[in-house]
Amino acid sequence: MSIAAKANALWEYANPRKFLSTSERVMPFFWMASAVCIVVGLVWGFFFTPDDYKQGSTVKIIYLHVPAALMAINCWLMMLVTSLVWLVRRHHVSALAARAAAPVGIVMTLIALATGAIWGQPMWGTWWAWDPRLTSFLILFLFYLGYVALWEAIEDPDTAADLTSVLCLVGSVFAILSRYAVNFWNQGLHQGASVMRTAAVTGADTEEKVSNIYFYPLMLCIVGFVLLFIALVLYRTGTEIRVRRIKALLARERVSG
Amino acid sequence: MIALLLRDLKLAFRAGGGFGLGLAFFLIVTVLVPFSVGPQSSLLSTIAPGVLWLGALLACLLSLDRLLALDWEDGSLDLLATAPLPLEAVVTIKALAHWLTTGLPLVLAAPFLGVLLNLPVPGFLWLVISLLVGTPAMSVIGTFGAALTVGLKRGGLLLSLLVLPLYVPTLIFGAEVARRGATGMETQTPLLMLAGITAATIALLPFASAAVLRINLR
Amino acid sequence: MIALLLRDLKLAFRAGGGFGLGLAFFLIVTVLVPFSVGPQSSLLSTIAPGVLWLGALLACLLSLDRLLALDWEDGSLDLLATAPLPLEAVVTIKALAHWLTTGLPLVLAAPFLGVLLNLPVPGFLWLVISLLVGTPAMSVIGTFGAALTVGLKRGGLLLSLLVLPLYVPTLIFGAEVARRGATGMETQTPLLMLAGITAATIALLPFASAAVLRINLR
Amino acid sequence: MTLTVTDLAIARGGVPVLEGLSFSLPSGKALILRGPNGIGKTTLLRTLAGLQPPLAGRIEGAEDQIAYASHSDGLKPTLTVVENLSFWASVFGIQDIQPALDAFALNDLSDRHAGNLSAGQKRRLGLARMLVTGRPIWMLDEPTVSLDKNAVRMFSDAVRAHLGQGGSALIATHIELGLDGEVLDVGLNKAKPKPIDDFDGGFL
Amino acid sequence: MTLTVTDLAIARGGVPVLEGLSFSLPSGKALILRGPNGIGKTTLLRTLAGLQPPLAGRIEGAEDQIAYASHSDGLKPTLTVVENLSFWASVFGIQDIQPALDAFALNDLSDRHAGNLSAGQKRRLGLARMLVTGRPIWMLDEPTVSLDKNAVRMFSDAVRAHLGQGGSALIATHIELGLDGEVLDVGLNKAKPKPIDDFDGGFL
Amino acid sequence: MMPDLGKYADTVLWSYAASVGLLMALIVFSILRGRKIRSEMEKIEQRMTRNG
Ligand code: HEM
Ligand SMILES: Nc1ncnc2c1ncn2[C@@H]1O[C@H](COP(=O)(O)OP(=O)(O)OP(=O)(O)O)[C@@H](O)[C@H]1O
Ligand SMILES: Nc1ncnc2c1ncn2[C@@H]1O[C@H](COP(=O)(O)OP(=O)(O)OP(=O)(O)O)[C@@H](O)[C@H]1O
Ligand SMILES: [Mg+2]
Ligand SMILES: [Mg+2]
Repeated sequence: MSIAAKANALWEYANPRKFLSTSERVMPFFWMASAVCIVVGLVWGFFFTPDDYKQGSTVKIIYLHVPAALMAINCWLMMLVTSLVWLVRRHHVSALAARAAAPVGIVMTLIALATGAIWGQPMWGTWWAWDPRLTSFLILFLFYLGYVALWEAIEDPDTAADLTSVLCLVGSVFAILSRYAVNFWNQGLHQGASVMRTAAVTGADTEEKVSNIYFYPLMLCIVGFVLLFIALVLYRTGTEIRVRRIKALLARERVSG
Repeated sequence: MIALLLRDLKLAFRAGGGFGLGLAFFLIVTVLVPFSVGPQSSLLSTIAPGVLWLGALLACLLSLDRLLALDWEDGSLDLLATAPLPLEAVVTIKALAHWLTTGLPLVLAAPFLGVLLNLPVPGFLWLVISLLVGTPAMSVIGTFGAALTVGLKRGGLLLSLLVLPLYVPTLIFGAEVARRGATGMETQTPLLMLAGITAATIALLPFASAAVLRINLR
Repeated sequence: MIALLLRDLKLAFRAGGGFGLGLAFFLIVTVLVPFSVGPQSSLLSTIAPGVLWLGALLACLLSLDRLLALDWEDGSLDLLATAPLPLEAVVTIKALAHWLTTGLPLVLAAPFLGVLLNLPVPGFLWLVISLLVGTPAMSVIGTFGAALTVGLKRGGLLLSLLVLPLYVPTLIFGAEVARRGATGMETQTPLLMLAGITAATIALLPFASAAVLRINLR
Repeated sequence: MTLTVTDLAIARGGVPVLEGLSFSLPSGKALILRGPNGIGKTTLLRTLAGLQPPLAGRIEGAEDQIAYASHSDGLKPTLTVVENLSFWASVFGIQDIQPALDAFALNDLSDRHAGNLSAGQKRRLGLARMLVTGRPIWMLDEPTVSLDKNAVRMFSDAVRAHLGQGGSALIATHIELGLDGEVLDVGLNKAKPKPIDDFDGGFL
Repeated sequence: MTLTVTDLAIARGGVPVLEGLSFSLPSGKALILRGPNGIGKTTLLRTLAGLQPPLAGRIEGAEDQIAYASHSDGLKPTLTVVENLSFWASVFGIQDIQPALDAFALNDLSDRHAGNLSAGQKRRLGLARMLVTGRPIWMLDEPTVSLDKNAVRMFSDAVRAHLGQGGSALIATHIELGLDGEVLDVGLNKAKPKPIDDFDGGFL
Repeated sequence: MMPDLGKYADTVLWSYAASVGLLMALIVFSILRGRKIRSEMEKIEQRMTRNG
């Protein structure tokens, strides 16, 4: 198959019926795999890793905090991509997937915020500090809220999809701007991003690296969260498709009846 | 009467009905304060009780303009005035519905926002108490203001202008309770004053609101 | 195009048209701050630049919901969309009219309100400059929000929710300029950033606003 | 149950518009109000409904007897047809909205949001509201605006049924409704400006 | 200058309402649009005016030729009659509003605020707006709502004059206007639902 | 079995409880709503194919 043909085959899944049947088939795998990864990762991390010399047993929070934080951002990215697809190709499934993902993103953001706040109490002596990373998460949370509120407020589904997509686009630009603004405004307390730095992975001995003992269970949890996210979004997109279909059917009944 | 209350609550919860948006505004004002005054936590915790009270007041204020104006625009208010319900009951129920959909959520959300502003620990209880006692007065006073401005196209900001001075006593005593509570001082006197204001407005203002509304309708 | 601008200005100045109400709101927020955080003048002068910026932002925000909604309700927007004016021009002019009737008065009033809050002397100049550079961005971003929510019955508070996160960068840099100015620090970097944001939003956002408006009209 | 109006004068926006109006509306009768645009028909109906005080004259038998339908319908766009109607029914203490739905063929639309109705459908809902008030005197301000022929017929049937049950109706309209009722042309009662230097009682 | 519509299908709120519409409207002619409440007349006019995209079909000769008057009049209550009218005139690049004032007898009202007009006076002002657009194709949605007989006559005179100057008009109405024009009953073009389990392309 | 969490036991347990609680709430809510919607759709589809 040529690349173009493959790309075309991909667009086929934008057909609601095809999407439903395919997702029904693959979803069990995602549910199972995510459950396995998360449970193994958490059990490993919780029961079988030592305490940190500085942070004590609180390091165990990292297995929830970091995956949730990553997914909170990635979820917005996914919504950005699907919104663009909707605006350009007008595949309904794409817009509905963005709608389905937003609440998941909200919950991920909430988990990151909650675990961070609980963690901050012993480490920094405060539940909340206006650290740039925390602040930008709060802003992200507001963006999610506005996005969902806009979806809820508009009745016509296509109009809602169009408007929320534009909001997602414009919002992304402003989210990045805010990130820089916040950085400029306050230099913070929060840990730098070391999981994703090569130094951490290759085990070079920097102060901030997450040592390998913590690294493997953490990786497992991250993978688990990604799989869980996929499963949830597939499932919820199916629900949104059906909601949309119900709406259309009822409207049709009205017209003909 | 129950029908009217239920309808107003239903309308508030429907899409675009405005429930939770007062809350969102409260959240956002609180979030913006550190951006504007800077992130030092000692400064923030000093001003926290005042900012939270001010934020709640503004959130309340902003939701006032939909309190009566929507019913005015689509003619419902004319029809209600000719219906077998005294106008005093109508404005009281409107105020109650406003409090249930705006004031109460603000009270419940305040402690969480207190965390963001590093509110000192003893302050939380007093913040909630003062808001719980103060917000009903804000709804009732707000209904009066809404009744005054109901005939005007987009009276929104004029409404704020009229109502804000009326809010001053409530704000002063309410914020005083919260501030004293946060610093561990005695709170009884301002709390009593606050409760007195609330009780008096609830007992008397609906009559003024109904009278004003009657004038505006003709 | 001029006709539209003139009409919008005329409407704003007419009774109930909303001119000066943003200003009044700004005044009242500033006046209420001492009531809520307490009257110590050192505390007030520390938070003065931030409070003034926040007050200006809220005043701007509150006047947004009449920016397009009135024209929508009485059908003018439908008619404008079928008139020989590109919708991009319409939204730009609307934003300009909003700035002239809301943003500009705020800039001019800010120094007087600064006095009320004991703003340090070097702060006045920088406050005015930062507001002058920042308020146009607020009008343009606000127009985008208004276009997004125009079809919704009283989208007022939803509008605030959507627009406020978009205001964050402007607020941060603007308040930073004012704060640094008040304490005699270097202001160039944040001022440049602020100007950059304003320029970029003015150049780009009207296209998004027009697109969104077109969607809402259909 | 007769509505009696004696020597009524009314004003709008501080300007007298009609004066010397006298008529009575006994039960079982309809009165059609006619007159050119801007003469004061809407103002008259608002005054009778008790929304504004008359300048002079007496209105008897109106207190709590009137159901008023103005140019706008008092519908909430986010409530469904049934919700809108049952709200008004319970305000007026009526239980059953089914007859009202039937009379204006709203059963098919019953779960639609009022905001998504066409102009004529909205109007039908607004008129159905009259049936759930249980009030004997109907005051209708241009009730058939936007209605198609079929809906106009539903409307006149509803009015006739109401009259048959001892109700009465005062209808301001510019078009022919096919109802037989007396016609009251208020064009003749246009308020005459008072002599200009009579500056005593008021300013007019 | 002929408006040609071929096999048009339109939808409102995501639901197809009319389909298979074809007609043409040459200059100098009026076309009267009829059909029961809720059939889709307003939707059709909005589509032709370019406010919403059609589902299918072609519209030719509409671009920048259409002046549209909807159910609502687009008047600012705080502007006077003359201010309202001259605003629209300058948007469309017309200088002289006097003919429009004359045609609808608005000279006496010219300094009144639009918000203080009666229902029929507002409507007259809304119709006068058509005269200051300078556009050849008028699309009018129930133009004579609230108008008295006299005003209806002014309106049909204005339309006739417009047709005489080579313009054309498409008028949705439920009542008789006394204009001679072809009648287009869209009741026959009601969209038929597609077979039920066609879930592929869209959701219907 | 239970590891010794030291003086931070509260902190760690609360964050686990909060996170797992939120996740579970999301999953349960999604599935309940999905079930409801699915059966609703099937009901409507059946009704409509029966009626034509
Ligand atoms: C309350 C809000 C908090 C939020 C929103 C938050 C957000 C984040 C984010 C987004 C990451 C991912 C960074 C990355 O890998 O790119 C992260 C990682 C991390 N956070 Fe937090 N955080 C919060 C509080 C805290 C607290 C209080 C602590 C502990 C003192 C903490 C410790 C960590 C650690 C150790 C990492 C891993 C850093 C790494 O090696 O990548 N966080 N947090
Ligand atoms: N809100 C108002 N303020 C001041 N004057 C008004 C107001 N509304 C209407 N008027 C004026 O009062 C007079 C009577 O208006 P009214 O609405 O009663 O007329 P109407 O007979 O109902 O006319 P129509 O048939 O056009 O509805 C008119 O001259 C009108 O211009
Ligand atoms: N905003 C809306 N959202 C969804 N559906 C709508 C909306 N407005 C109208 N409809 C529906 O679309 C269909 C067509 O409405 P339209 O307003 O075009 O009818 P119309 O022919 O103009 O009727 P009328 O003579 O009553 O004005 C109707 O069934 C109506 O219920
Ligand atoms: Mg009238
Ligand atoms: Mg119509």
